[in-house]
Amino acid sequence: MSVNASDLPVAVDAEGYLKDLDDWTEAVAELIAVQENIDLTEEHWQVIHLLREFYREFGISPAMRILVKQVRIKLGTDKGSSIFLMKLFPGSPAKIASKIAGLPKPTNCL
Amino acid sequence: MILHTVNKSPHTSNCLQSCLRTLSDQDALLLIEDGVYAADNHYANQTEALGEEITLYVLKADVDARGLQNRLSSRFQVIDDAAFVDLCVQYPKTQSWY
Amino acid sequence: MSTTAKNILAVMRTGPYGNQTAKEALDAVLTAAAFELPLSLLFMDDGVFQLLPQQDTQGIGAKDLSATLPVLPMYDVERFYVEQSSLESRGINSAELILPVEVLDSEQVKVLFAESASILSF
Amino acid sequence: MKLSILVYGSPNGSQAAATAYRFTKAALEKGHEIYRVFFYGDGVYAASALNTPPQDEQDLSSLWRELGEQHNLDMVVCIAAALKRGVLDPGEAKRFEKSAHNLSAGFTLSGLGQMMDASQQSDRMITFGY
Repeated sequence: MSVNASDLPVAVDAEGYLKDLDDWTEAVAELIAVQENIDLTEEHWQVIHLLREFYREFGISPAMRILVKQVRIKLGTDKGSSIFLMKLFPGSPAKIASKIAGLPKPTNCL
Repeated sequence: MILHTVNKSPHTSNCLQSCLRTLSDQDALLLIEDGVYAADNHYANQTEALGEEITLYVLKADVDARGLQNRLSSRFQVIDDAAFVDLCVQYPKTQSWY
Repeated sequence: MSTTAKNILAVMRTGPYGNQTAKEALDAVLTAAAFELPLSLLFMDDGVFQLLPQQDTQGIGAKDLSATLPVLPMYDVERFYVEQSSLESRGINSAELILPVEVLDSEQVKVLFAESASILSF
Repeated sequence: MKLSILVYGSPNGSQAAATAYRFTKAALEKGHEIYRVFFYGDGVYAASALNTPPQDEQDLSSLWRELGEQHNLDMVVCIAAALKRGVLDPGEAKRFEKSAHNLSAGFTLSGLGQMMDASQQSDRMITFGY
């Protein structure tokens, strides 16, 4: 199945980030994930929920290093590695996972 | 050894006060922009009370622009932009109070 | 970049919401932290107001900076200093602040400045 | 010596942009290397090509552009600070579906990492606050 930005029920920018963060639902997450060629598994959802919780608490999308650390603390040492996250969200895990989790683009613009 | 710059008038901002609290003996103070009003001899009691080890400078272009040429405390050396660059080189760090 | 990195002192001197300075200073600090540069923060003047608890920014439509500041320890930024006289003149007790801070008198602030290799002035 | 300049004040909001320009020019005349000029906060307004002051007032955007061209300066504008203030290059205008772009020639949009890099690579760094 392929999904284009125009197929999404909500507005996204040219990179696929939500324009209005309140539009996020799990169904929207599924669709964004499909655009990224990712089939969401239970492990993906754990990271997505962790990210949303992080954003709710601190108001920012975490840098990769911090995401790895948080996953290690919350989901266990076997998952708290960049290799594990790379497998779930290939390419740039912090960016792609944030996008699916309905967080703003990391502004640190590293 | 730090070059401190202050760019706000002491009459409207606490920049100078905060700078003076944290100025070390090896440091230098350069007043720029509206900061130069602190070099006015009607105001400069506090800076004049500083130890001689601390060198005090004021930027010529800002002094001239504001008509302060004949009102300056003798404690301040008037320097041009080129000398500002020299100070920045002479002191390894700058802290800008603004 | 982090091998023989120069240690950075970020001087935070403005209140959190009157303009963009505190927000953009925090963005710069988070970037330095993401690069794992050795970093200390000094809060003085109105900058100490950034650390007050119970900030609720909903009414002014601004992001709550006091929610983001506590993320810094996760980025391994752990040296937070506040200048004593800035606290005193504002009637603030360091124990009530949202970060674990070390209170420095003016002489100690001079030492902090002297020991930093690079200063970011905000 | 390798110097970096941080500019936080806008051309109209404060004198900082003008002082920073004079300092940079003086440093170049003394033969120093300018590693980078980094525009942050309201400093990014200097990079708008649309600034149009009257003929008898100083045009800092043009002055920076000319100085940059003459000395091949690395004039970096913080992308996050620029986007929120409406200073965009063609790439960002397209990405955010905006109808126009206005980043002046000679300036580059880039991340805050460039500021941290300047703090590490320069012998001296000086801030011109608003």
